Amino acid sequence: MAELALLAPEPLIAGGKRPGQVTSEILATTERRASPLWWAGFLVAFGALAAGIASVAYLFSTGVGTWGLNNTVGWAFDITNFVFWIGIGHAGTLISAILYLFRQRWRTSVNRSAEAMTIFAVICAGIFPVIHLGRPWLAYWIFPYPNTRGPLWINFRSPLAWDAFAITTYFLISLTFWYLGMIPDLATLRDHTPSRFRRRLYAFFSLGWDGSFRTWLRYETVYMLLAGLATPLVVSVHTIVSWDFATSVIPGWHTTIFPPYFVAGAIFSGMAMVLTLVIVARKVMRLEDYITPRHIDAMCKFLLLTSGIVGLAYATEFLTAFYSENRYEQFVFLNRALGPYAWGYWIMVVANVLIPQLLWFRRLRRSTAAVFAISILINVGMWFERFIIIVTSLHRDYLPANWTMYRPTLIEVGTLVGSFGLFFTCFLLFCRFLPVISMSEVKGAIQFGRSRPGTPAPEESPLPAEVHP
Amino acid sequence: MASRLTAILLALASAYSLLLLRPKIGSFRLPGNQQGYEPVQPIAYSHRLHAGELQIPCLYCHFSAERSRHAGIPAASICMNCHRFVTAPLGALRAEDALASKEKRAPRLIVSPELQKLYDALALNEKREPDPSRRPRPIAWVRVYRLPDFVYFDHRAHVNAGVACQQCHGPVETMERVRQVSDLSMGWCVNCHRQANQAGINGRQVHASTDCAACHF
Amino acid sequence: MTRRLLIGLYETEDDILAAAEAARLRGMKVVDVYSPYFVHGLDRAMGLPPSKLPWVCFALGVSGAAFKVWFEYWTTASNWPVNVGGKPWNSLPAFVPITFEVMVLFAGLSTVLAFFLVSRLWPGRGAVPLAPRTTDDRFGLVIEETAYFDAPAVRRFFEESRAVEICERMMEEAA
Amino acid sequence: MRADEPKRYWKSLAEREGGAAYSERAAAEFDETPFAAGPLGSRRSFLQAAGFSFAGALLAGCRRAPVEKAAPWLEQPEEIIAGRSYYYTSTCGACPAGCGLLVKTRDGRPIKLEGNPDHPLSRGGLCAVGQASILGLYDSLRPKQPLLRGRAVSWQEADREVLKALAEARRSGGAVRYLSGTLTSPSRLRMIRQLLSGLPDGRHVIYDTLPAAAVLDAHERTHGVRALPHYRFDRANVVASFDADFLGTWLSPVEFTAGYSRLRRPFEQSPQMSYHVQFEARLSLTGSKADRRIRIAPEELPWYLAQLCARLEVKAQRSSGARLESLPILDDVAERLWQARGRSLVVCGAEHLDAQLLANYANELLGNYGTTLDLRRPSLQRQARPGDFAELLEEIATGRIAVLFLDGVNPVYDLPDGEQLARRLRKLPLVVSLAERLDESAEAAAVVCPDQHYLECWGDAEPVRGLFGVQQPLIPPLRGRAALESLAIWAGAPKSAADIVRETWEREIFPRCKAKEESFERFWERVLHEGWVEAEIEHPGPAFNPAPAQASLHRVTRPAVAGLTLVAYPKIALLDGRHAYNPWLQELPDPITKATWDNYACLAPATARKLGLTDGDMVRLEAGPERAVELPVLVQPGQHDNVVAVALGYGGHLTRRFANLGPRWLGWRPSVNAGGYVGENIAPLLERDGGTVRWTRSGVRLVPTGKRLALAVTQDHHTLTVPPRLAAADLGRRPIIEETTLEAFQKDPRAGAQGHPPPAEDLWPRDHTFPGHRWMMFVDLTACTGCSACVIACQVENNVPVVGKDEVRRKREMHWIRIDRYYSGPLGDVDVAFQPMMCQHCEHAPCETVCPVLATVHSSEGLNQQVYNRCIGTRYCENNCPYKVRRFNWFDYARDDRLANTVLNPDVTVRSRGVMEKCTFCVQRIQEARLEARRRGEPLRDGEVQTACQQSCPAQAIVFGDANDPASKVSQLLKSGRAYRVLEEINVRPSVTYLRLVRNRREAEEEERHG
Repeated sequence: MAELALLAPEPLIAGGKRPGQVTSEILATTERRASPLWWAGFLVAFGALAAGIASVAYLFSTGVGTWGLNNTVGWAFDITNFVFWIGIGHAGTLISAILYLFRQRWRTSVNRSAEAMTIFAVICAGIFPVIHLGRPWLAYWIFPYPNTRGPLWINFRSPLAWDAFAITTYFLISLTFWYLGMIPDLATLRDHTPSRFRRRLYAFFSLGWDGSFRTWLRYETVYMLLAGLATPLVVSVHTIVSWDFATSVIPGWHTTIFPPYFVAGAIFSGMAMVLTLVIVARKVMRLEDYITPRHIDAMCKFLLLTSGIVGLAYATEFLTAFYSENRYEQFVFLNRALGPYAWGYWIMVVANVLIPQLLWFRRLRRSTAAVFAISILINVGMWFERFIIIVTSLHRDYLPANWTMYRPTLIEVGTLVGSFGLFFTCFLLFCRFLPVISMSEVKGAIQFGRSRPGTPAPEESPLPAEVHP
Repeated sequence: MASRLTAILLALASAYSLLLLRPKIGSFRLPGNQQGYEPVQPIAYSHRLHAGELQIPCLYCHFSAERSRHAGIPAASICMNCHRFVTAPLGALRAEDALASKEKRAPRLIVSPELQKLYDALALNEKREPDPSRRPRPIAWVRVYRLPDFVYFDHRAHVNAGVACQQCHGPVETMERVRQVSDLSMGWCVNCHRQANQAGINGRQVHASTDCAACHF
Repeated sequence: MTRRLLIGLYETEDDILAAAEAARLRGMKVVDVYSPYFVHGLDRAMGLPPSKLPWVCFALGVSGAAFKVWFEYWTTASNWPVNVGGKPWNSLPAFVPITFEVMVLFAGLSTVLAFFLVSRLWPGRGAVPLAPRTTDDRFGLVIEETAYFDAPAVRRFFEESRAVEICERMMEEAA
Repeated sequence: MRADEPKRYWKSLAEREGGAAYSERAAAEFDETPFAAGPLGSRRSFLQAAGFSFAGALLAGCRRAPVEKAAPWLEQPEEIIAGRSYYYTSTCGACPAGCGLLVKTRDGRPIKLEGNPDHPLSRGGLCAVGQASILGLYDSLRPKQPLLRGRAVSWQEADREVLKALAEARRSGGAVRYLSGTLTSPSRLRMIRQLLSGLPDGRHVIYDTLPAAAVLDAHERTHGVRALPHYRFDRANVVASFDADFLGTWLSPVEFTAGYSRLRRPFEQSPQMSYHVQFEARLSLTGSKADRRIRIAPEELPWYLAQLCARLEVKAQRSSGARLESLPILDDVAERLWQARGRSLVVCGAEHLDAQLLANYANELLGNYGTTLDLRRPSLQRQARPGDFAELLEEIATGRIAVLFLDGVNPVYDLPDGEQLARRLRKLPLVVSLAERLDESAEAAAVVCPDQHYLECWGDAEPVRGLFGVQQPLIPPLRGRAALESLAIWAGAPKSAADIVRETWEREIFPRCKAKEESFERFWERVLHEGWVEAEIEHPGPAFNPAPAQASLHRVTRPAVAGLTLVAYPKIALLDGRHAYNPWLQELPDPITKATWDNYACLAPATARKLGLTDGDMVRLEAGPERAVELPVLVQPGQHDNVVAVALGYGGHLTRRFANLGPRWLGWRPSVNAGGYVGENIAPLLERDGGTVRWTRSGVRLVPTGKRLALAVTQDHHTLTVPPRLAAADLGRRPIIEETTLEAFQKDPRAGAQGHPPPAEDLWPRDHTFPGHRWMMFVDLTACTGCSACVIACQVENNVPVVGKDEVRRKREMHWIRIDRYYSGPLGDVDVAFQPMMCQHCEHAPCETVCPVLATVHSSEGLNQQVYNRCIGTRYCENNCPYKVRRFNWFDYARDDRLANTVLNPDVTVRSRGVMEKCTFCVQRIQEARLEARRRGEPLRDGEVQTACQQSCPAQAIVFGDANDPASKVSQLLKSGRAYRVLEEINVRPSVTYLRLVRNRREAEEEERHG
C-alpha cells in the first residue's frame, strides 16, 4: 500500500511512550473520577436519549401515524436514520478489519473507538427497522422459526429479510471482533484496577486471559480470520442495504449503481463520524499523543477518496437517467435537483462533494478545528443523501395522482435526536469504563517509526514527515 | 469436595422439580391453542347418547353446515321435534311412576332436570304447553370450537366435499361433553388440505386450496 | 509430580525475543512466554507451529452456507412453495445474500468459540498470572527445570539474557 | 331464479311478516354468529392480542381465551340460516330518483345495498349517495323517541300534543300546512291527503332544495301540463346540455348515466358513440365527460339557447325571424342535433324560465318529444311549486298558521333567511317535524316525531309516472316511528305502515297494472319479489304550443358579463346537505376537485392569478350588505373566469357530530372548522326569489384574508404532464391514460396506444400457471363518468374505515379504489379523464417480492392476496407499488360506535393498526360464489362473481371475470383494440386492463386543441 510508504517515517505514537506508560495513561481515564465535561456531555446525551425513548413510547402506544408518512411516502426519517447509522457503523469495521489486513498500523490508535462506534451505530440502526413497523411487537416474525402455521416460513426473496440477516450478522461479528480485541486489555484492567468490584467484573469478562504466548498466537490467527471475514461483510451489509432500494421498481431506487455507491457513502460517513468522535476524544481525554495529526491526516485522505467516489456516483446517476430515455427516471433526478426537495439535494451535494475538496490542502488537514467542522458537515450531508434518495424517489413516482409531500412530525425528530442520544450515551459510557485505545496493540506499535526500537525516540522525527506524491 | 456435593444436590433438586412440573410441561400449549377445551354446558346434553347411541345424524341438528359457513347450534325448536314426545329415559319414567304411586300423587310429566331447562327456555309449563306468563329465554351454550376473527372457515365447503365431521371434531359420538379435539392451528388446516389434494376425500379428487385467500380475507 | 517453573521477566521485546530463541536453541524446556502484546517473531523464536483454527473457520463457514442454501431451497421451493411476485419456486439468486451472511456468521462465531475452547478461556475462569505485570509491560519467559538445566542454570541464563527479575513457581500436576 | 340461489326474495306477506316477527325475537337473543354486533369490538382486540402472543407465551397460566357464549334461536325460522346472506328488493330512499335496490341482509340486518339489475331505471347501478345511505340506518344519533320542545317524551305524549292542535285547528278553522320535499310515495301522499282532507284549511306545500320548477313551468306553458319530462338519455345520440349535471346531481343520475353510457361504448363491432356537448359555467361531472365543452357565464345561458333555437328554426324552416349571430360552435352543435333529430336531446338545468322554454322549443324543433323526452310518463321528481312555498313563507311570517308539519325538508338551513325563519317557526303555535335526525328545522320545531329510515319501515315510490317501487323493512325498527303511522294516527285512523302500503297498492296500483295475477295477494308477492311494477298509461302526450317559447326567443338578448358571479352547486356526495351526517359521503373525494370534508370557493385559474390567490388561501366571499362567508380557495381549471362556485350542503348542524372524528393524537386536528361545522353554509349569500332560492348571484366580491387553510384533497398533481422544468420536453407527459378520438378509433382500433408491451419471454422459468380461474378486471375509461359510486360501494363492502379530515389532509385516506382525475389541454378549456385505480393484482407483483413475512403473496387464481394477520407493517410493499394503491392503517381507526359497527361486512376482516390493506378483487364474493357453485355441483359461471365496484357502477364500466373461460366477457374484452395496461413497460403484468378513453371528436379538432 502506498499509504504505508507515506506514513512510515513518522512515529505513530508521539511522546516516546514506554509500555507501562501506555497502560497508565490510557487507563487513567477509566480510573480517575469523571470530569465535569464528561458529565455535561453525558447529561446532554442522556437527555436526548430520554427524548427518543419518550418519542418511541408514544409511537408504540399510538401508531406509526404519529410520523409524517402517508400513502405514497411509506418510509422517510425511519429508514433514512437506519441507513445513516448503518453507514456510520461501517467505518469501525473498515478501520479495524480492512486496515488490519493491509497492515496499516496507524489504525491501532483509533480502531477500538471505531469498533465501539460500529457497535453503537448498529444498535441505533437496528432500532429503526423495528420501530418503523406497524406492529413492532411482531418483529420476530421476520426470522424463520418452526411454527404451527403450516409451518409458514419467511420470504427469502425480500431484501428486508436479507437486511435482517445482514444486520444481525454484522452486529454479532462486529461485537465479537470488538470484544475479542478487548480481551487482553480487559486482562490488563483486571490486573491494574485497585477496585475489588471492578476487578471481579473485568476478571469475568477477560475470560482468564493471562498473556500466554500460545494463546496470543491463536488469538492473532483468529483476529486475522475475523478481519478477513468482516471485510467482505462490511461490503455485503451495505450492499444489501442498498438492495432494499435497488431491487424495487421505483425510479430513483431501481439503480444498479447503488451497491458501490452505498458502500463508498457508508465508509465516507463512517470515517467522518470517527473523525468527529476522535477529535473530541483526544482533546477531552488528553490522548493527543496517541491520536496524532498523522492519524487525522490519514483519515482525511480517506475522506477525500470516498467523497470523490460519492460525487462520481451523483454524477453517474444523472448520466444514466439521461441516456436511459426513460421519462420516469429522468424526472426523478430532475425533481431531486430542481423539485420541492431541491434544498436537501443541494445540501447533500455541497456537504458531501464540494466541502470535502478543501481537504486537498494540507494545512486544513492538519487543523483539527477545520477537520472537525468538515466531518460534521459530511455527516449532515450524508444524512441528507439518504433522505433525498428515499423521500424524493417516493414522493413523486409513476402516477402523478399519487404525488404528495412529506413533512416530518415532532415525534420523528424526537426519534432521530434519541438515536443520537443513545449513540453518545453508549459512547461516553464506553470512554468512561473501557480502554478507548487498544493498549495491547499500541504497545506493539510504539516502536513503529522510531529510529531504534526499545530506546526513547527523539521528540521530533528526523525524517521528513511526509513525502508528497 | 463440598462443591461436588452441592452440585449433586442441585442436580437432584432440579430433577425432582422437573418431575413435579411434568404434567404442567406436558400440557403446555402455545397461546391461542385451546386443544382439549371441554367447558361445562348449560344443559348436560350428551352427544354420546344422541349421536352415538341413538345414531341421529350430525346434520339433522347441525343442518346449516351444508348450506352456510356456520354449522350452527340447533334451535330449541329442533330439540322439540323429539323432546315434545321424549321427556326422559324409560327407566326414569317408570321410576317416577312408581314413586308417584307410592307418594299417592300424579306422576310428573317432566322428569329429567336437564330437559326441564329446555322447556324453561321455551317458557313451557309443566304440560309442555306455552306459558304466556313467562318469557322465553334462549340457551346460552358455551362455544367450544372458535377461530380467530381473521380466519374464515366455511362448513359448507367441507361438508359438501365429503369431509366427515369427525375429521375435525373427533369422535363426538363418544363424548358426553364436547371437547375440542384438534388444535385448530393453521398448520393443522393446511396439512389436511395438502393431504386432501394428494389423496382426495373418499377416493374423490378434490381441490382444497392452500391459497392464503382461501381463509384470510 | 511437582514441576518447578522458573520465570524470567524482561523489559523489552528484543530481550524476550533473544532470550526465548536462545533458551530454545540451548535445549531448555520453554513452557511459555507471557507478554502484554503479540510479539512478532516470538513464535519462530519459540518454535511454535501455526494455528489450525483457519481450518475450523473454513469448515464451519462452508457448512453454514450449505445448510442455509438447503434451508432456503427447502422452505421456499419444497416445504411450502408460495407464488411470490411470479418469481420461480427456486429463486437461487435471491438466496445468495442470506447464504453469504450466514456463512460469515457461522465461520466467525465458530472460530472464536473454537479459539476459546482451545485456549481454555471462559467467563469466570480464574487467571493465574505466573508473573506480575505481564499484562502491563513485562515479558515473562517460563522455563521448566529439567535434568539438564536445573534451577541455578536457568537463573544464570536469565541473568545473562538481561532479565530484570526472576521468580519461581512450583506446580502440582496430576499426570 | 333458481330456488337454491343465494338471492332470495320474499315470497309472501305472511312469510315476510313471520320473518319480521322472528327477527324481532332474534334481535333480542344472542347472536350465534361470531361476527354480530356484540363480539365485533373484540375482533380488533383479538388481532392485538394475537400480536402479543409472544409475550403471552411466557404466561402459561393465562392461555385460555375468554369464554364465548353462543345462543341459538329458540324457534328455527324456516327461511333463514345463520351466516347466509339474503337479498331483498327495495327502493332507494336516499333521493327521490327511486332506484331499485337489492338489500343484502345477514342474520337480520341489512349490510349492503346493491342496484337491482332488473330495475328499468337504474339497471343495477346505484350512486354513491344511495350506497352510503345504509349508514343512516345505523346512525346512533338519530332520535329514538319524539321530542317535545327539546325534551324526550313518549309517543303518546307527542301524539296528544299534535292531536290537540289539530283538533283546535279543525274547530277554529286554523291553517294546517304540510311542508315536504317532493314525495314520490303514493302511500305517503295518500296519508297526507287523508290527514289534510279532514281539516278546514289544510294544504300540502312542496318545496325542493334542488328544484326543477322552471322545467315544470316551461312545460305548463308550452305543453299545458306542469310536468317534468322523463329524459331518455338511452335514446339520445346527440346530447346538448345547458348546465344540466345529469350524470352527477340532476334529477336521476344513475338512470341517466346508465342510459347515456349505453350509447358510449365504441368497440370494433360497433365503432359508434353518442355526441355530447355541454355548455356550463363551472366544471361539472357531466361537463367533464362531454366531447365538447363550452364555458359560458351563467347569465349567457339563455342567449346561447336562443341562438341554438334560432339555428334550429332555420333548419326546420320554421324561422320566426330571430337574429342569428356568428357562433361557429353553435352552428356545429345545431347541425349535429339536426342530423340526429328525433334521437337528440337538449337539456337545461338552469332555474330560468326563458331558458327552459327555449330548451323545450329546441326539442320540439328536433322532434324529440315522444322519443328522448317522455311526457306521457313524466318524471315525478322535483315537483315543487315555488309559488305555494312563497305563500307559505308569507303565512309563516304573519303567523297565520296553526299547525305546520315539516317532512324531510330543512328550510331553516336551506333558505338565505333561514335564521329569521327559525325565529318565526318558534313563534308558531305548533310546528311538527318528521325529520329523521335533528337538523336545523327540527331544532326549531316544537314537536319532533322522528321518521324511520327507509330500510326499517314500509314504503313505496313512483319516481316516474306508472313505475312503482316498493320499500320493505329489513330490520326491526331501530329508531323513530314510520311517518306513515304517525300520519295515520294524526288523521285519526291508526294503522300499521304495512297495512297502509298494502292498502294503497291494493286500491290504487293493482287495478292500474293490469296484472296477470288474479288476486292481489299473488300480485303483491310478485311486487315484493321484483321490487317494482309498471302500470299502464293511457293518455297521449300533450300538444306543443310554440308561442311562449318564440316570445322568449325574441326577448332574450346577450347580457354583458362583468364582475364575479357566485354559483352555488350541489356536490355529488352531499347534494343539498341532507346526507351531511354521513361520514362516508363527507370523506368521498369530489370527482372533480378531489377535495373532501369541506366546501371551498372554486375560482378559474385566470381569476385566481389575477387576484393573487392559490389553493388554500382563505377569502371572504361577500354578497350584499353584511352577508359574508369565509372560504378557502380552490383553483378549478375549466371554470368560467367570472364565476365563483361554492358547494351547497355544508356547514349544517348535522355535521357537528364530526367534531371528534379521527384518530386522536398530538398532531390531530378536527374535521370541523372553528364554528364546529364541516364547511360553510353558503345559503346566506344567496337570494330568495319568492319560493325559489336563486343559485346564482352576480356582483359578489372576494376579499383575501391572508389566512390559509389546508384543504383535505386526495390529489395534488392534476395533470399527466410533469412540471415542464422537471422533464425533457418530449417526455413530460406520462402515458398513464391513453386516449383517442372516435375518428381515429374507427380507422384503427389501436389508435392512441402509447405503452410498450413487455417482452413476451420471461427471465424466469414459467413456474406459475393458473390452471383454474384467472381473475381479471376491465375498466372502460370511456364509460366511466367518475361518479364515485364504486368508491362507496367498496367502502361498504370491505369495511373501509373513515379516517377524518386530518388524515385525508395527510394523504392517508383509506379508500381501496380511488378515481384519479387528470386534466389536459388548455387551462381554461380542459379535458378531463377519470381513471379508477385500485390494486392491479400484478402477475409480477413488486409488492409481493419485498414483503419479508409473506404477508402479501399471489393466489393460484391470479389474485394478489393481502394477509392482514401476517402483516407486520413494514410498508415496503406500499413503497414498491408503482400504482400506490396500498393503504396502511396508521392508527387504530375508530370503530367506537357499536350501532354503526352493525353495518360491517362479516365476511371481511376489520383491520387493526399497523397492517397494510388494499383491494382484494372482493375475494369474499369470489369465495362465496365458488362455494355456492360447488354446493350446487355446478361450475362457476361468468357473471356470478361481481365485485362491489362493478355491481354499483351505473355506467357498467367495470367488468370482472375469469380470463381462462373463453366465453367470459373479460376474455372477449382482452381482444379489444382499446385494451391497454397502465405502466405495462415495467413488466409487472397487471390483471386490471383499461379500455382506452375515446372522445367523439375529429382528429383535426383534437390536434387543434392539443397541438
